[in-house]
Amino acid sequence: MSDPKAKLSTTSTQSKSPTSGVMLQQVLPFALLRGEAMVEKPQDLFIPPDALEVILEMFEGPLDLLLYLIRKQKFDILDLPISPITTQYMTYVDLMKDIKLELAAEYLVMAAILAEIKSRLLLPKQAVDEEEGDPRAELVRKLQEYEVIKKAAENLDELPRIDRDSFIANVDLADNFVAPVINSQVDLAELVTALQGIIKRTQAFEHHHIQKESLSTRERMAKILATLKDAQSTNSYCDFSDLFSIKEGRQGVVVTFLAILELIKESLIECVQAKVYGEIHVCLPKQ
Amino acid sequence: MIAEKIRHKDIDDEKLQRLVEAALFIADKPLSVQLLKRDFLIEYRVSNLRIRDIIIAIQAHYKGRGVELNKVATGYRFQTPKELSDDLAHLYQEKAPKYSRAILETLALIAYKQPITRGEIEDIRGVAVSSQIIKTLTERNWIKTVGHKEVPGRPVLYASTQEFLDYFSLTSLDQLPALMPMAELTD
Amino acid sequence: MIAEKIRHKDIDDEKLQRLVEAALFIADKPLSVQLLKRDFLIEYRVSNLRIRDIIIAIQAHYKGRGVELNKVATGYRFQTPKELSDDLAHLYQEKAPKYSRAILETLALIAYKQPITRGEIEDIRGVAVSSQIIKTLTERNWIKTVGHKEVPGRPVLYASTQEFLDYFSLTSLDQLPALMPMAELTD
Repeated sequence: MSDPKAKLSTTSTQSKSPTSGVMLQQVLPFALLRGEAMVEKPQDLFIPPDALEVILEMFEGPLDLLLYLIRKQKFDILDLPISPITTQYMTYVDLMKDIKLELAAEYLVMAAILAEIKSRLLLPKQAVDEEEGDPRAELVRKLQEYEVIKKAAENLDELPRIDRDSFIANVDLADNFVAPVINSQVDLAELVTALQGIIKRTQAFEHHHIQKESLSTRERMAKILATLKDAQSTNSYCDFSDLFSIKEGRQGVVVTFLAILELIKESLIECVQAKVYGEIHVCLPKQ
Repeated sequence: MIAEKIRHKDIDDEKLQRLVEAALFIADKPLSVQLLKRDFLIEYRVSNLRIRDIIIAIQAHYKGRGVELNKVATGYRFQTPKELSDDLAHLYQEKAPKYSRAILETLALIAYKQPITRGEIEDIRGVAVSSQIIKTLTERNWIKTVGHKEVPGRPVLYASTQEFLDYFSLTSLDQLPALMPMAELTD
Repeated sequence: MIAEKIRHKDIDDEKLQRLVEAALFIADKPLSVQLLKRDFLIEYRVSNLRIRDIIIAIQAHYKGRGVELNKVATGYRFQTPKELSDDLAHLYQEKAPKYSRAILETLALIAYKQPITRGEIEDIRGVAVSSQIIKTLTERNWIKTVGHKEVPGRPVLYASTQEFLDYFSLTSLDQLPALMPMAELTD
């Protein structure tokens, strides 16, 4: 039922209701508003006029308003005096309507309930079905139940809250902190798919011999280059024979030999023979 | 995703205490013993009991200091003690969110009467519960749906969350203030 | 925003230390002595010198613990000690994005056509190979340079590494899958 525009403000109150102009100048606006016609006036409405709207808006609903009336008048909730409560309730509801507060339908439903209880209480005792018991019972139970929750909400509001009553410590990481990166995973199939993608895209690729058989040669080529790079960095060189390993057998020797031939063909290495029939030195090309 | 590493390294109490303390300070949420083990101590061989002892030692160490180590629903976290609230709060007063009575009453009903349907909340409060209220509470992660009530229309049932407890620095629902007793209606 | 209040209240050292410590822990930025005074100690009569002494006391207190109070350009802030960075790193692991097609194609070409220059890769792929790709593959230890090709510009030659083979559980390049039916590959 809350209307955000209907906030506490002198100007809005004035402009909203023709009666509020009167209210503003009076200490007891409620009595004046209702005039002599009013039989019972709430005892507690010593409220600054411009606050009236806000106060009325504060009610969370008909149960809340009823509870407010009961507590202010110090009525016994278990022995609810229906007649005066109904009168006061209606006064407030009319007032809400007067200052054009958006009135939730629940308020009118409650008014009807109160009127009904009142009428049943007026019936002679015998006419009331014994089974039904006190016609107020259901309303009283609801009021009590609501009051429990209203109080629980108030208690909840008072619990220490983060960022209001307590603040959470936050500490920065050290300047040298580096978040480690988890490498993403690749499987062999993806690698093959990537290469097949290239093959499909480009004709040029077909001129390159890529086949299983040549891979051992290619691998050996890379190994030889790495060996020669190491040798170069220590200013030494490799003997041709050092590149072969007897342990690899005939197959290995052939692969190494093919790799060396391929490297020479592609000018990736140089073979130097210092003297006739001397050892052949293998090295990376001089700059 | 991350290959489970074997907890093999030993760690002495001093190092363990430093590490647990640091972890609790930098984490952006409360840390349970399980979380501490999983996220910060994965390489070390350390028992839950030992971690709990270390936490008790840290709690003792921070008694009377500028922050204290509190246990809340989802774990432990460092926060400022009650005694400093007034001195610290004025700076943050404007930032502290305020909640309407409608929100607090709805939240109270869900916390105390869970699981509960929106219809049941409306029944007790005597007014409609706006969707905005449910949305706000859901977005704050204070309430969640926990199923449907087997009545016509199968309305959604709401319950409170661990984050709700964390926010109010509670460890469990038992710690909520007791409901006021209802006077018995006698006839 | 906050009206300037008169600094009139006295505060003892213990309370001052608690308050300064709490402020430093909850602030979202480093705090200078001035900021501490303005934002957290406005109600108290306390000198800069006293605040500085308190800060020194706090720094001493946190020596060797899970956090330390450091002075940075704009003030003081709590940070985890450098020594703990490795242990704390677990929580903050970042997952690298999945490798792009460009990276996979480059890697495949280096694996199957090694040794190969960047220019040759570009020729085959028909697009430029960014330095970032080479960097990523080098950092991953999957490729290495094995020399220069003796053509103008002496471009670097790339080959795959032992780590590359290990990663794919291969003992040698022979074990790389054959690409296509041979007919398609021969001209």
